[in-house]
Amino acid sequence: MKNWNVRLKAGVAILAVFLILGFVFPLFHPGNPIDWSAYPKNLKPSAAHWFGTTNLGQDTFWLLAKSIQNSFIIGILVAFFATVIGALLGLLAGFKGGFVDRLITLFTDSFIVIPSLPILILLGTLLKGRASLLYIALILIVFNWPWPARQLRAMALSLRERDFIHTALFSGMSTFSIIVKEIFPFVAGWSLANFVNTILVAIGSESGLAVIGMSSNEKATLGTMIYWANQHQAMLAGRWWWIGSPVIAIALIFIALFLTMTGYQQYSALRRGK
Amino acid sequence: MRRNRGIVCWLLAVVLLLSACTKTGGDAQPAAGGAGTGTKPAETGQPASGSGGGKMTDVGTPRSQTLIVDILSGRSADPDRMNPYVPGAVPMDSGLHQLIYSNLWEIDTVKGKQIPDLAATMPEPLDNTNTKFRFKLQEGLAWSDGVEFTADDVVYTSDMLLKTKELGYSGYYSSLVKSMKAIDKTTIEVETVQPETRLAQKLGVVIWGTAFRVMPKHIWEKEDPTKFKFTDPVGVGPYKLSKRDPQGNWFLYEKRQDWQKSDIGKLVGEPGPQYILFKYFGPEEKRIMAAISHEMDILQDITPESWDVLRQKNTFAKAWYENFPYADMNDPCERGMSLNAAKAPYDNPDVRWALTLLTDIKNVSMATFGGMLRASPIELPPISVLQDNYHKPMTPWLKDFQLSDGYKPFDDSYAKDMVDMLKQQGVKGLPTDAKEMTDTFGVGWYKYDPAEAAKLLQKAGFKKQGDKWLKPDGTPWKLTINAPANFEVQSMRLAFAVADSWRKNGIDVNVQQMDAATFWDAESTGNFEVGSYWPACGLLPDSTSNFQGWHKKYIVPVGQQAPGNRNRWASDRVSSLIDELNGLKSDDPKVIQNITEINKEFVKGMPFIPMFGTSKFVPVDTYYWSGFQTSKNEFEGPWWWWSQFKYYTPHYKPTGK
Amino acid sequence: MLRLHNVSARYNMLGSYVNAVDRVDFEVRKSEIFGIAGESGCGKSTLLKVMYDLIQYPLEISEGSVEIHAAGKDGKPVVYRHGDIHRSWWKVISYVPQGAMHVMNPVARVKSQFFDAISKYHEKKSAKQLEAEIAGYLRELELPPEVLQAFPHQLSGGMRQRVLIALATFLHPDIVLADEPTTALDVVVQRGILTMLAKVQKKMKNSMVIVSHDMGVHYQITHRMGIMYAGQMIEIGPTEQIFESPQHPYTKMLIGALPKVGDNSQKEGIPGTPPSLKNPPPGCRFAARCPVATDLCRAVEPARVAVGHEHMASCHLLEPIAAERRAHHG
Amino acid sequence: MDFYKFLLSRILTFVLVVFIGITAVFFVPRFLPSDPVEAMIGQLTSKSAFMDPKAIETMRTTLNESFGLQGSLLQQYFGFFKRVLITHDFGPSLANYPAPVGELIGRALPWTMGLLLTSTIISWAIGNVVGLLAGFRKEKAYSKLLEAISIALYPIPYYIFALVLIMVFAYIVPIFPLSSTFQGDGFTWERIKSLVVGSTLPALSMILVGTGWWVISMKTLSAGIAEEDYVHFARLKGLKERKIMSRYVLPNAALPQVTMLALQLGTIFNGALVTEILFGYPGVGTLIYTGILQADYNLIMGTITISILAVAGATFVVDFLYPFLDPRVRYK
Repeated sequence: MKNWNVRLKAGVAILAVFLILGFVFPLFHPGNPIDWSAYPKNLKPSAAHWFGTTNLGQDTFWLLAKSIQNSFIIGILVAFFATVIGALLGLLAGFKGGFVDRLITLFTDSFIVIPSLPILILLGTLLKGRASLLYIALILIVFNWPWPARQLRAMALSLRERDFIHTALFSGMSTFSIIVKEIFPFVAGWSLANFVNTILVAIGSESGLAVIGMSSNEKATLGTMIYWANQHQAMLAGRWWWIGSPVIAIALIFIALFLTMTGYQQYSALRRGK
Repeated sequence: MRRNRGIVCWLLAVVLLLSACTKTGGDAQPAAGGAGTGTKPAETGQPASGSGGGKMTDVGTPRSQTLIVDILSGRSADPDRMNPYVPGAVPMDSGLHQLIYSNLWEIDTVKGKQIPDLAATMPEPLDNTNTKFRFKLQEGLAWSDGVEFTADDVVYTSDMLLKTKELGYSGYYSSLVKSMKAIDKTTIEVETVQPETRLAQKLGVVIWGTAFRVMPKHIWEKEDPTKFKFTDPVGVGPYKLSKRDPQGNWFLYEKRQDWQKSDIGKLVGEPGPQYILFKYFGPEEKRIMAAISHEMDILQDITPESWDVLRQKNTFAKAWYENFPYADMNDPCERGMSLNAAKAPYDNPDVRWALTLLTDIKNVSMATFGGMLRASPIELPPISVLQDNYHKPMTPWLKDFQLSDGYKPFDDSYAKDMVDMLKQQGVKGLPTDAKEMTDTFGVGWYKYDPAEAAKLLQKAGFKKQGDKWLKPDGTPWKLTINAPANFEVQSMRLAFAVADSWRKNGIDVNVQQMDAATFWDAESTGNFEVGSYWPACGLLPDSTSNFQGWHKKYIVPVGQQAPGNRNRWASDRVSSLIDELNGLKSDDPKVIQNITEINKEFVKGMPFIPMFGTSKFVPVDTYYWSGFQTSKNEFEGPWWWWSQFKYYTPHYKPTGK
Repeated sequence: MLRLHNVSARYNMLGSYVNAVDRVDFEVRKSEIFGIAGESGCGKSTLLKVMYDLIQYPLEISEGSVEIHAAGKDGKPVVYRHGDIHRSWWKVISYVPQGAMHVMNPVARVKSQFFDAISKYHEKKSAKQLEAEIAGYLRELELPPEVLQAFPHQLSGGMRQRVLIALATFLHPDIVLADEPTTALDVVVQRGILTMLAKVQKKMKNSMVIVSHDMGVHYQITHRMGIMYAGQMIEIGPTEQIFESPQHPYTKMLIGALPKVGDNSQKEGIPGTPPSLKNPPPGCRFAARCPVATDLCRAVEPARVAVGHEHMASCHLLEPIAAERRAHHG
Repeated sequence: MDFYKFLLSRILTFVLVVFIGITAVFFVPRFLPSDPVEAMIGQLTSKSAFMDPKAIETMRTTLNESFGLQGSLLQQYFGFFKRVLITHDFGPSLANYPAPVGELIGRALPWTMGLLLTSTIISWAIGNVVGLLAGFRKEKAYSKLLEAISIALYPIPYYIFALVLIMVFAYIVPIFPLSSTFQGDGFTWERIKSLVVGSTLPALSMILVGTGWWVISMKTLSAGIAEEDYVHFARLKGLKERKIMSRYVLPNAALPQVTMLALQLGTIFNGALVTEILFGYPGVGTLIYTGILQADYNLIMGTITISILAVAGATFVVDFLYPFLDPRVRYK
């Protein structure tokens, strides 16, 4: 902690605030924050309603807290699985080469060339039953793993040429442990960036789907909050507390993740003594 | 070479700009393209400096002579396609059927009756079989390319529809009309397949428009009607298409020089605007911004929140009413919850009634449209004409109406309660006397009574576990409401509001937003439990045609396309009442009696929980144009996306700004 | 030529310090090959950085100074001190980096990397002329001129090393620093590189500093050498003398570990590891691994004493010998 | 010889990738709960309240015939390939019948390509420069400022960002028109002017929001490259930092970014939708969207096939170019 740089400190601090907001605060709220007409509508921020109330009679603060929770869950689920699956397959392909590489590349490329948004909309339409958040997360994972896979395959290809990998190979290490121990440290920086970005992509895609009515608009997420605020012209009507809070929350979460990521990179570079 | 061209362009631009600056100082001619002179809009660029003085639109017409109208259905993918008969969507409401195409019979929504348009008379039966009719056409009308309009055009259109099976409308038309022939230039005789008592309603306009649009024979006979694009549409209406955006965002119409020979010129008078620009500005936010900055004169279908913004930022903007509820409430389809009577447990009227009583209608109204809604307890929309004919006369019956256990569900204090509730929220200009309240908020609705609903549910075998309901089979009661995704805002919001109300009472409700194709498909094939559909329409006191579909003969199993009766609710009494209605003339006093009886059956069975009439926020900007219809100047309803738009145009006058 | 006055250098590691070079004091004379030996992690490379004035955060010089005495353009002597030695880079002092594989830009041709370093000293010459000169010089060093057009990965390890040496010596600098020039090369190539370095030095009559953990390299090519241990230079002297009569126990062990002709016994490395430079132990830093260490060694740091002609070492056990010698000579 | 083997295997991959992609896209919409014909009938009958069952049957047959939807799924599938490969035709659009899909796409594609290709490449370039500065010259104030701006803009949901741009530049300070009207035809001054005026805001919005990811990616890459020995050695050569950045860090860090750019072309089709809706800009995005909403199979297949071909083509080209950009990679 003592030696953390400003970026790392700021990033972790903001993240902590959001995590507390999303995962601790909702525990203290008795009702369901998405219930309509629970409070008088369109109140400006005050002591009783920190972020005011919405045109639907919800308390914006509690709604935001719950939304942050759900969006975080989607974002982290998607980013984690997409990055891990992508990294493993990409590195495996790049390092193993040959038939394995061909197969994985073919698979990755086929996924990459399919434009994701139309398919997301299509799949959204396919959902006849309940568009659960988990399902949306699953679809987003399906569309987000090929990116890191392709990128990391390229990185593995050039890493493969390096001496130390040859050394590791001749010393009889297994492919998997070479990937994990020798190659991964070199691509960890990029993977972290991808992880952070995928969190944002996931939150963003969900809100994109929400805007066209394809997410589950009855669940509180940052995306659906924007959707409802837009539906009720919060921006033109000057209800900034409603439209502003999810937008600023998304921006801050991302900035916090970014600061944490770059701060950590600086910190670990220093620790390695470079 | 190319370099020189660039320089020339630059010089030209500079010269034009200079000339524009000097001219404005001199004697500006604001009415350069006055009525009838037919000045073409500036052919080449530089619209801002084209014809001296006055603001110009971005399509190069003087703003003071251009009426700008919102396009309800948005951008056209193929703006060259104007053939109304090929299946699929033609940008009909981007001015095409409002200003160019004309129909045999139009509708006067204020009086609630049909009026002749291209036809001069209503169809007269030739014998008592009700299968042979004769009507006359207007004389002295001409197509916008100058060719005379005659009975041949009508007959040609009819023959084409009967012959060309590929046309989407052909199937329906063939089931209706056996043949049509011209007796002379202005007389037509029709023979129908079945006995018809309401031919004018089926071939003319009742709501919005009609599928039977008369096409010019002299153009169409040379084309293959299944392939013909009709890129330069020709009609009998008072305007012609002058320019269009290749991207389909706008269509510019110009008044015909021979407008006297158009249907409006003959029947009403000279249209006011020289140009009418139908334009799509984009999503609601942008349309509002355009209206605030006086770039759009007529807005279509916005949300109450947007109207609030517009009202506060543009003092020239006017809605139907001066004060609350602002919106026009005379839209001919009411909104509510459609229940699928073919699916358990919604096949049980007690369950349907329980859901009705679990609906906190006042909160639903607030959440849906901020309380700017008129409630309807019956199967007909609460528009003025129908309120007088049905809602009000039926109120005593509704008050006495009892459920099977003797419970009286009706509550006539809805209007008064809404006024009180809105007053508390600081809304001004609310109605004060009882009649005014009823006219605004409706005759009343059903009580919000979870206790009685619980009784009904328990009777139907439901059990309450904690605060959740279990279905008779012991599983939790989960329910999906189908709702439109991003069209029909009111229905969509209503679904969420009702879901909120039901959810608070222990039902696990999920709202499924669906795009148009899936949404309609689910309704017609019966793949829904509850849907925010609108199967209750009506405009004329004789709403027989609107009830046709509820006949039990149209019920098909779930999974199949239903020709009608999508709720799959079988009522012998309703069916026999419909059969009886089909044999009656439209003006027979028994018609209203029968329809009232049908409505009583609907209240008892509740296959569709009627809730609200549709509130349309269709504001106008009185900055450049005056004479718009409002509640104070009600020569027509504000139906700018209907084919009767052309009837409004003679009332509109420039303000001179 | 190159003079280090009692130089200490340390890494500023997030508030704590790693003293990688501790009070090192020696000079590199004209026309000699000076060797720096020691295990890895003993501060050899840092010392090289200090000599080359490559002082960048987190490395800093905490005491002492580095000086280079050279002849200026007009023949007058010029002195460069640390902090501005970089102005003399490539012309006066040049550097052959460690790890020839990674020090070349993988996506640029050898030629352009050559040009990057030297073109500013040959502004008057045209690129073509300069290229011809370089090609000629490479031929002298037994490198085909085609390597200029090649990408680094297309060259063998030995060729890359030659290219780097060529780069470092092309401008005839007074001093050439070479960091582990033969590491990671096979024995035959090693010999070739060393021969080449010696040849170049002989021809140019400049000074050369060779840093290597391999005592064999020093034996083959250096004239004088210093032994580094835990940041300190614990013995310095003519290479021949050091190999003949190593004085410091550490030096003895290093030399003892070398294979000798006719000796087939199994050679063992020196047991144990060097101490952490973060918190070096008091007393002699080698004490923990020294087979003959006394309590004095563990408590008091030994001073540097002369143990022969131009031969000095730091060890408590040598002090009496040195004193005796002084008396004897005196 | 190696090259031809490489070429052959790349072509094979290209064909396979396109084939797998198209097959997936062919079958997914056919599992949609809606059927375009039924939906169309449903909509028509809901307007006129009821229709004779016989009339519906006639209508269904005629519509199925004109839409090419008869036969089993498999027959339709082979029919699709036959039509596309032999007659190079995607058939008529169902929602805009009888306009051929090819014509609709042909009309929309140049717009999408023009705007999105330009703005994607511009944001790629800007993002790489800013990311390079942020990763390699992180101590400079201007690097920090540029990085801060692009990182702060990036996470704002595009819809909101574009709307704010419109509000600011077309409503509060009306520099640009609220809706873009593209005037004139061909290569005239009028047309160019209206193109520039109409495309500036949409392009600006895409560039500003699009830069962020390139900044992040490039920053990480260049920070990693800055640690490489050859960069340190370049410093020892006495090279100026700016030169090290442009000659040593940039070419190495940009390599992965080139691949990424090719792949990013696919998202062009995604990004187009909101831009088109908000700015009233013509293009493929709305075409795809309405195609899906109206279950217009032919249109969906047409647009997505084009998109698949474009992205697969771009990756194909990048695979070929890569050995030129990175001498370490050989054709194999």
